[in-house]
Parts: sequence; structure tokens; C-alpha cells
Amino acid sequence: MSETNVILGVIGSDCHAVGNKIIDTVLTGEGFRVTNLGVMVSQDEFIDAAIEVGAGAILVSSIYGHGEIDCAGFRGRCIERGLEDIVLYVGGNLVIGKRDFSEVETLFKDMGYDRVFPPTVDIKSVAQSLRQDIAARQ
Amino acid sequence: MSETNVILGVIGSDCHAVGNKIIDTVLTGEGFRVTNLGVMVSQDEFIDAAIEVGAGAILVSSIYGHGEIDCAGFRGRCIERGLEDIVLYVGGNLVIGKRDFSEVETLFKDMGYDRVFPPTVDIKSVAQSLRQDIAARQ
Amino acid sequence: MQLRNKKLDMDTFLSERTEVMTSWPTGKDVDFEEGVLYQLSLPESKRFSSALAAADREGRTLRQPRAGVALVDEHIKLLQFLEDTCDLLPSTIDAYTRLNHYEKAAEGIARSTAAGTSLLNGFPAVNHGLNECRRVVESLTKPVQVRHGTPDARLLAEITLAAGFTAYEGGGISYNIPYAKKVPLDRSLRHWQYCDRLVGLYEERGVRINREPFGPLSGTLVPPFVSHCVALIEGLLALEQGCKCITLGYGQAGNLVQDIAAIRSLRELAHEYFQAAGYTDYQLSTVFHQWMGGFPENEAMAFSVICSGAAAAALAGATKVIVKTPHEASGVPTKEANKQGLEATTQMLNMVREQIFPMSPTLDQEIELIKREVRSVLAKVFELGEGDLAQGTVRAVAAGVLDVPFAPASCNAGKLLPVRDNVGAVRIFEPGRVPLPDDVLTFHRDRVSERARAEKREASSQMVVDDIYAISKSRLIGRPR
Amino acid sequence: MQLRNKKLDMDTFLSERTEVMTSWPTGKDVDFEEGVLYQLSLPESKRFSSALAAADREGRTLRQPRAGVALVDEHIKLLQFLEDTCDLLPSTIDAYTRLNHYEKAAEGIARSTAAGTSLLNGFPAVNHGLNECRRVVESLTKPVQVRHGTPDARLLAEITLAAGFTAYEGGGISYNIPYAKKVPLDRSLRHWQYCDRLVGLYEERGVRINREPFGPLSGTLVPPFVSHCVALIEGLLALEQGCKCITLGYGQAGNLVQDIAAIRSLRELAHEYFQAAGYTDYQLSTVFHQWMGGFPENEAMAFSVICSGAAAAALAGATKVIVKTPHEASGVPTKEANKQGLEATTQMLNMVREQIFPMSPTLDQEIELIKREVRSVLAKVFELGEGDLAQGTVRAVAAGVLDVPFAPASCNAGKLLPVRDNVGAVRIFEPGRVPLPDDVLTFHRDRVSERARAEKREASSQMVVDDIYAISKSRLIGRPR
Repeated sequence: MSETNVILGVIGSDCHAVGNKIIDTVLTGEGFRVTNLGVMVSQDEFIDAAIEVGAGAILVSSIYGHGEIDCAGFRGRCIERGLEDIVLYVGGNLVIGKRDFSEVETLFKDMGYDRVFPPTVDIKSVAQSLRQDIAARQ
Repeated sequence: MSETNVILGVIGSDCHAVGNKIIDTVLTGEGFRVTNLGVMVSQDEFIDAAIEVGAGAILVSSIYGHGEIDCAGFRGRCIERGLEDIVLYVGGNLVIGKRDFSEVETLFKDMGYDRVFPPTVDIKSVAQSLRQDIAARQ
Repeated sequence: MQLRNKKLDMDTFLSERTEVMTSWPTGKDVDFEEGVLYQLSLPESKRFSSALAAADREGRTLRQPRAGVALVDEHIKLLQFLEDTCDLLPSTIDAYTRLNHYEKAAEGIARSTAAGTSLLNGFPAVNHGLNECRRVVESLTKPVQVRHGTPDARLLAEITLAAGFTAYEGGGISYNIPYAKKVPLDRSLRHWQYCDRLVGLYEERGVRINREPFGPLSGTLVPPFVSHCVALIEGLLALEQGCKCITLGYGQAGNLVQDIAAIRSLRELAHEYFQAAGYTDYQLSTVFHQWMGGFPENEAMAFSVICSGAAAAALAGATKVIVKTPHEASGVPTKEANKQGLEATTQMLNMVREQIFPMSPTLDQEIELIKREVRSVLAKVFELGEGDLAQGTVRAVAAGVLDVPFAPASCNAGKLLPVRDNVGAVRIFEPGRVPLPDDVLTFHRDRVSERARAEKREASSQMVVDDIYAISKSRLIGRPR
Repeated sequence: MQLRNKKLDMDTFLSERTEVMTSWPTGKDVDFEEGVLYQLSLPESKRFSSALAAADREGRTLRQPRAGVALVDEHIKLLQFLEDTCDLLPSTIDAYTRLNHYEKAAEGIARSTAAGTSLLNGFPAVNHGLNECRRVVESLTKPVQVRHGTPDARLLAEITLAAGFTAYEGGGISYNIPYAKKVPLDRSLRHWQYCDRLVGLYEERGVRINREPFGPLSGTLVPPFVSHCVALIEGLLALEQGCKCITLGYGQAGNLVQDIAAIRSLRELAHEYFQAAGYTDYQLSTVFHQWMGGFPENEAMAFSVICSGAAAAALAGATKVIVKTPHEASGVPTKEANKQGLEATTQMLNMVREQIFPMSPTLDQEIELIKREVRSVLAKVFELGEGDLAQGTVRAVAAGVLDVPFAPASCNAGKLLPVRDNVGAVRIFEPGRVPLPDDVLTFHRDRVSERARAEKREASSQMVVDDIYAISKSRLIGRPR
């Protein structure tokens, strides 16, 4: 398993493509080998890709507000399919409406995501955390 | 004492002239005999004029936020000078900062003003109240 | 059957209809003839086309929010809350319904009911069905439009039009390329022929339904000629199926002169192309979308973005403006924030509507530029289709002749790269395979070079990325700091 | 001594100074030479003139709020809170100090201390005195201006300039006619000669203090030529006393073309008149005030008014913009609301600053109109003064040649009545005794008639009143409903 292989995608029925392309560019520039599944990716598609390339992390984006539905149960599904140690990140506009970010963060951490990001996060800082978190799981 | 004689002015060191001119025009149009003292009127100037024309009401405007200072003690001063029954109105931006109007209203009613108006009040509705309040004091 | 730009014959339509109406249980409640009667029973005040005609006559710009939640009663409350502050109402459809994932929408409804708050980003009209949709229309006093992003919107159209919605957004290109990943373009075009034909059938019974191709596409630095080409094609395809009331759209780019030129050229080009194709009996209007890209998180700053769009819409003379909210950076807004967006827009429209943006050589040049770009691309589309616009469109997209920047659809070339010039107008950095006259390409290149010189850096994809995030970071142009 | 537009001689100035400095106890702390040394010790980042020069060079529009509270620590906190979101800082002086009612200001300070909140609408700088004012300057990193409305601002100037404020607003006309009731014009002009001479003395010691005549006057439908005439006169009077850094101001009227024409003509006219009077060594800049009339109570709508002003300021190319807040309708804003006004303005300036409003015959015509109006009125002012501008000004105001609409001062004729035309530009309904060319008067009359016809009513004072309240009621033009 390479520590720099990561899976990227926009989960569910979400078609927001712009941020996805930018994240891909920045992470690639930061030295990650990014498998970008693009928009409208199912949980199993993420997991299939992670198994195929031996990824150290899955980065889930959700912009359209259905994150609460689309992202639920993902950690359990990863464990079921043998990805016990994979780093799981999620970021975007994860819920419907303007809610306090700390509340949203708790909600998604409780779902088993290692880190939760608002849409305004600096991708380079995400890259840094990612490197550390993947190394820590080795 | 004529029931339609009223004194109008902007109290204190306040130079806001536009609204004053408009109130004058509207009240005159509504049949009041308006003695308009204009801007920067002291409490005693209001009272002097009210005594001189035998006014039924004094209409005090304050736009610049010093109302709490400038308007204090006016009712007492009226009583001292023999205007026990005069109708006292006050309106404008009466305090510094955006405060709940009901709070401001209570503050100025406690000072002895019969009615308190926000700057957005319709002057024709003021005229109507004024007619009733003057009549009630006769 | 091969896709052709030709009015669907009734046999084809009706056999297809049977299949559409049985694709989800709520389809069975719809009876077209009864739907016509219901539409005819609506007062004129609920008819979208009448409101648009009056606005165009009076030179006013109408206000329309986006709004939609999972549950019917909450959706009604939301629209009632907004109704006083706008002229036209929406029902924004949730993302599951847009992809015909009605089971997921059902799950979203159930979870929303349980949570006591909407967990869907829109109103799942198909799941709610005819009578619940009618309850929405009947609870309101203003015209209601279906706004969505659905490549196959046939069942949604059948249900909502029979339910009394009087306007329907979308199109085979504009609701595929920015909204889907793997839907073949010929399929979405064919499905939208069905929707347009359905609108045409209503029209034939005396019921005017407004049809609005979705103007902003990916909402990300789309050059005016790109979205104009799509809008004009979808307008022509809709007219062929018998639609008569067409609203063409454009998303704010941010440079005032370019935005005004865009709306003015769009209207003129529409008449040019519609009449050249032999259509004369149609009602044309325009819609200006406030900035569709990323917004600043700061709400005061978001108000500025909203106001800039409202001012541009009024100065451009758009028939209506689609309004953003100060919560835009955080996704779906509260109803209060939604209303605030409308209030800010109202004030700006009222302060600008009587003003006239002066004609000038600069504005003329921008209008002429857009027209030449559109004519050049559309000529190629017709050529590729050997005279058939639908075929031409499929081939033009495949060939990268029609190319929408930053769109998710795999059928889209994605070779054209836009970038702002030194005054903030959206220009072409990399034309891909879009056929534009040489002098036009030179013009774009010169404008981009001028900016690059001013910034003392090469034009590059980094400059494009900087532009994409500029407005959310309180700039129009993504200059290096 | 008769008022003349002539540099005050030192004897006159110094004997007057003794009287000024003893008019309130805090005067005794001021030592001019020590004040010069203090000013010279300030870093360039705190110098107003340097910030203005840099902005003009870079074509940027600087942001300045209004802000002032009764107590020094609170005032510092307020300005520190705003500092990051603006380029230039103010200290707005309270209304008692403006009328030299220092006892009342003292009472206000005492009551504010007791109440734990400011009961004054500004910062009573004279009462606080030299060292407390220096504490304000030293607590901040950006240049600070004194903004007030004081007919006799001599002591305030002595204290604040010695304290390190690097800009001073006001003038003998602009801080009398809109701010006072019974102050004779010759007296306020004479007192402002003192202030200007003081600034000139600082200049002679190498300390540049920015001087800004107050542009908006009554803030109520003031035609551009009226405020331009006052600004140009006050600029000339200041130059005569040795001021070198002049910022001329204008308050937003609401019609974009007129507002842009106003700022452009103001700059051009200033060079024309200053140079004709023999001044060449001066630094000129302009300030655009966001709408100074009544605001809507609704904060979202207030944001729109703020944004329209920010956009006009940037498109006009003003050197700085004075920013309103969403609390404007309620008087003095909270610090949060103040910052929101700045944030909205920042976003709009950043989205507009690189854009160019195209030159057009319409804009040219508007610029030329304002210039002809100004030249006509100022020619009469010089004629009435028999060559002396100060005397001419006093006589012109007395004669109604210079006439500020809706001003409280009894020396002002108040015969000129403005009204909006059919596109919202401020025109003349009733010229009073203002001397304008016949064809200009005809132009105004025609424009007003055009509106009257559109509204199917006669132009009347009711129309004027409707216009005064229009923006607060969400309209630019006060049309009948």
C-alpha cells in the first residue's frame, strides 16, 4: 500500500464538478497519486477504487446538502469490505441549511469520519493532515 | 386656547432640517396651525412659543441620538411654567444605537411624553392622534 | 428511432407516455385532459406567461427565488413566506428526483419527517404526486415554476403541469451537461423533446406553459456565447415541439458591460434565429441569474454579490432575475435568508430600473462580439447536423464545438478554458475545438495577454483557478496577492 | 476686520489664537511646535495624504467609515474593531462639541460613564483634550481624520492636529449651512480661515494635513453643481491659507450616470479653478459619500443602498468612499453593523474597481452640463465679490445665488427646489435665484416635464417630498403608487 494513493470523489447524486477538479489538481501538485472518481460516486465505487489501488485514504465531497443521508454507514461498509484502517475525510456543504460547523463536525465524526472540513478549507492544509493521518495508520 | 395650535421643532443641538419641513407641511395640510421653530430648539424656546400662541401640543423631534439627554425633564419644566395639560409628543431616532422601539417608547413615556414615535411613522396618523389627544385634554 | 429535430408524432408520444406514467406509482393519477381543465381553471394571476408579458411590456424585472424542501406543508409555508417579496415562485426539486431516484427521495422524505427538518435539498414533486402538488399551487397566489436539473424530466413534467405549475425549466443540453455524469446527450435531448411536446400539447389546448432553458450551465466562468448557443438551440428545439413561451437565460459573469451585452445580444439573437427557422408566433423573454459561482461566507459581502447581480439584471433589461441569498456559501438557506436576498434585490431593482445604461462604442463592440461568436459556432452545429439541429448538437458536443467549461458530463469535451481579462470580462484562454473566427480568437488572446502583463505572470490554469475562487475571496479577478 | 480671501497674517492669527486656546481648559495643553514634532514623528502609514496619494496612483477607492463614541477607551475599541476592514479611520465628533457646547459634552461624558454606554453621537475630542486624543492615534495603525460639522472648529483643530490626526473635514460654508441655524456666514468663513491657516502652518513645517470640505451638504437631493460650487470655493479658500492637500466631496444622488459625471467633473473643475487662481502646488483627491438621505429600515434593503453607492464610487473613480451601515435608518450603528457596511463596500469595490464605465455621449453631456452650471454660478460669485471670493460667497448666499436645498441655516435662501427626472437624476424644479443659462434651465424643465407626463401629474412640491422619502421606501424616484 502506497501512502500517497488517495481516492477522491463527490458522493451520492451530487453533480458539483468544479471543486472536485480543483482538489484533484492541488493534491496531485502536493505529491499524492489521486484516483479521481468525479461526481456522483456511490459508497461502493469509492471502496472498489480504494481496494484496487490500495489507497490510504478516501476523500469524500458533498456540496448539495444530502451529506447526512449519503455519507451515513460509510465507515461500517469500509470495515465490512476489509478497509479497517483507511483514513476517511469528508468535506463540503454537508447538511441542509446554515448550521454551526462544530455541530456538523461532531455529526460526521460520530459517523466515523476522521476529519470533517467546511467548503472554505485550504486544500493545502488538508494535504498536510492527510500525509500525517495516513502515516499514523501504517 | 385653540385646539389646532401646535408647536413643532427639533430639540437640542440637532440640525436635521428636512423631516421638520415635511412634518410642518403635512400638519399644516391637515388643518393645524403650526408654529415651526425649526432646528436646534431649547426646551424653554418650545415652552415660550407654546405660551405665546396658546398651543395644545408640543411636538418634539430628535434625530441625532441625544434625545435621552435633551428631552429629559421637559414635562416637569412644562408644569413649572404652567403648561400642566399640554400634549407632549416626541419622535425620531431618540437614542444612540439600534434599540427595540418598545423599550425606547417606555423610556420616553416614563419621562412624561404622551406619545412616542419612530422615524418611520406616517405623519397623517400622528395628526389623527394629535387631534384626539388635544380634544381629550380640553 | 434516430433523434431528429422534428415534432414528435402523437403515436410515438402516446406509446412513450404509457411507459413514463408507469415508471413510478404517482404517474397513474395524471389525466392529461383533466390537467388541461385544471390549468384552464387557474386565474391569470397564477400564469407565468402573463406575468412575463406584463413585465416585458412595462420594462420591469421580476424577482424569483429558489426554494424547495422535502415536505409539502413546509414547502407551502416556505413559499408563502417568500411570496410577498417576489413576483414569481419556484419549486426547486431535490437532487434525487433529478436523477429519477424516487426510492431515495422517499427515504429522504421519511427521514425528514422523522428529523422534523428537511434533509433534502428540494421538493420531491414526483413522490408527492398530483394532488399534493396541486395543494402547493392552490396555497399560493403567484405563478409557480418547476426548477430542477433533471435529464429525464418526463414524469416530473406530466405530474407538475397537470398540477397547475405554469412554467418548466430545463432542456436536453442544459439539464444534462452540468447535472449528469453519464447520460448520453441524444437520450436527454430525446427526453426533453417529450417534455417540450407535452408543453406543446397544453399550448394546443389553450394552456400556455412557459419554457426556460437553464442559462448558467456550470455557473463557472461560462463565456456568454457558450451559454447563448445552448439557449438558442434549446429554444429552437422547444419551438419545434410546439412551445410558444420561451425564456432564455444567462448567468452573471461579473463585468457589467459584458453582462449587459449578454442579455441584449441574447434577445436579439433569439429573434434572429427563431425567425430564420420560420417561427413567428412566440413569446420571448430573458432571465438573468445572479452570480452562480462561489460566494463569500461573510453575509455582508454576499449581499454585495447579490446586489451587483440585481443591478446588472435591471440595467440589462432582463425580464426576470433569479435571486441568491446571503447563505449561499453554506448551501440551502433558511427562509429568512432567502427573503433577505429578495429584499436586497427588490431595493436594487427599484433604484435602478428607471435608469438607462448609455449606449457606447464599448457596449456595441461587446454585443457584436458575442453575436459573431454565436453565429460562428451555430453555423458549425447546423453543418455537422447536415441541417438537423438535434443531430448537429449531439455531434457538436462530441466534437468539442459546443463545449461547456467545468461541467461533469463525460460527453462534454471540457477543452475550452475561460479566464477573466484585465477588466474582469470572461474571455477564452484555451479555445479547445470551438470554432471561432481568427480575429475573435486574437481579440481574446490580446485581452488575456493584457491581464497577464498587468499581473506580471503568464496566463495559466492557475490563473483560471484563481478566477474561480476570486468572488468567494472578495475579488472579481483572481490576481496574485 | 472685513472678511477677505487673503492669507491671515501671523499677528492676526496669533492674537486670535490666544483667545481660542483659552476658550476651554484643554486648550492650554497644546503647544504648536511640540505638535509639529509629534506629527513629524508619526509613521507614513498614519498619514492621510500618503494613503490618498497611493490610492490615486493605483486607481483604488479607499474605504472610510463614520464612527465616534463618548468615552476614549470605547472609542479606541470601536476604531480598532473597524480598522482591518477599512483604509482610513474617522473620529466623528458629537453634536454638542460641534456647537462648542463643551459643558453639555461634559455632561454627556459623565452620563455615558454612568450608563456604561455612549449617550453622545460622537467623540467629544475637545473635552478629552490633547493626551487622550493622542492615545486614540497611538492605539491605531491607520490614518485618522476628524469628521464633525462645526462652524467654529478652531479649538478642535488645534487640539486634534497637535494630537496627530492627519486630516480635517469641514469648511466655512459646508459646516455652517447644513449644520447651524443662526451662525452668520462671514463668521464661519472667518473661523475656517483660521483652521485652514493652522493647516497651512503645519504644511510650512513639513507636516501635510489633508483638508476635506464636506461634500453632501444637506444630503437631500442636492444637484451636483450646488455642492461642486461650495467644494470649489472652500478648496480655493483653503489653498489661499496654505493648505496643499485637498479632497473634494460629493454625495451620491442615485442616478449612476449623474454620479459618475459628478465625480469626473468635480476633479476636472478643481484643476481648472485652482490653476486659474494661480495654485499649482497642490494634491487633489475626491470623496464619494454613499447615499446621505433617508435609508430603508430593512437591513437587507439598506445593504442594497450601501452597495449602489460603493459601485458608483468605484465606477466614478473616487479616491475614497464614506460608508453607511445597515443600521442607518436607526441612527448611530453598533460596531458590528458598522463593520458590515464596510464589508459590503469592500466586496463591491473589489468587484468593480477594475471595470471601466464606458465613455458615451450621454455621460459626456452630463459632465458638460455640470461644468456649465458651476461656471455660471461661480462667475456670479466672483462678480458679487468684486474679485474677492470670500466676500462673493457671503453675498452670493445672501442673494440666493448659492442656495443649498433643505438646509437649516437662516442665511440660506432655500428657494432652489430639486426634483428627480424620469431616470432618477436630480434636476431643478424651481431655480430660485440661482443664475443658470437659459438653455440649461430649459433642459431641467424639459426633464422634469418628461417625468410629470410619465406620472400623469403636475410637477409640484409633493413630487419633491415623494422623492425625499423614496429611497427609504424602496424606490429611487417618488412615483405615485
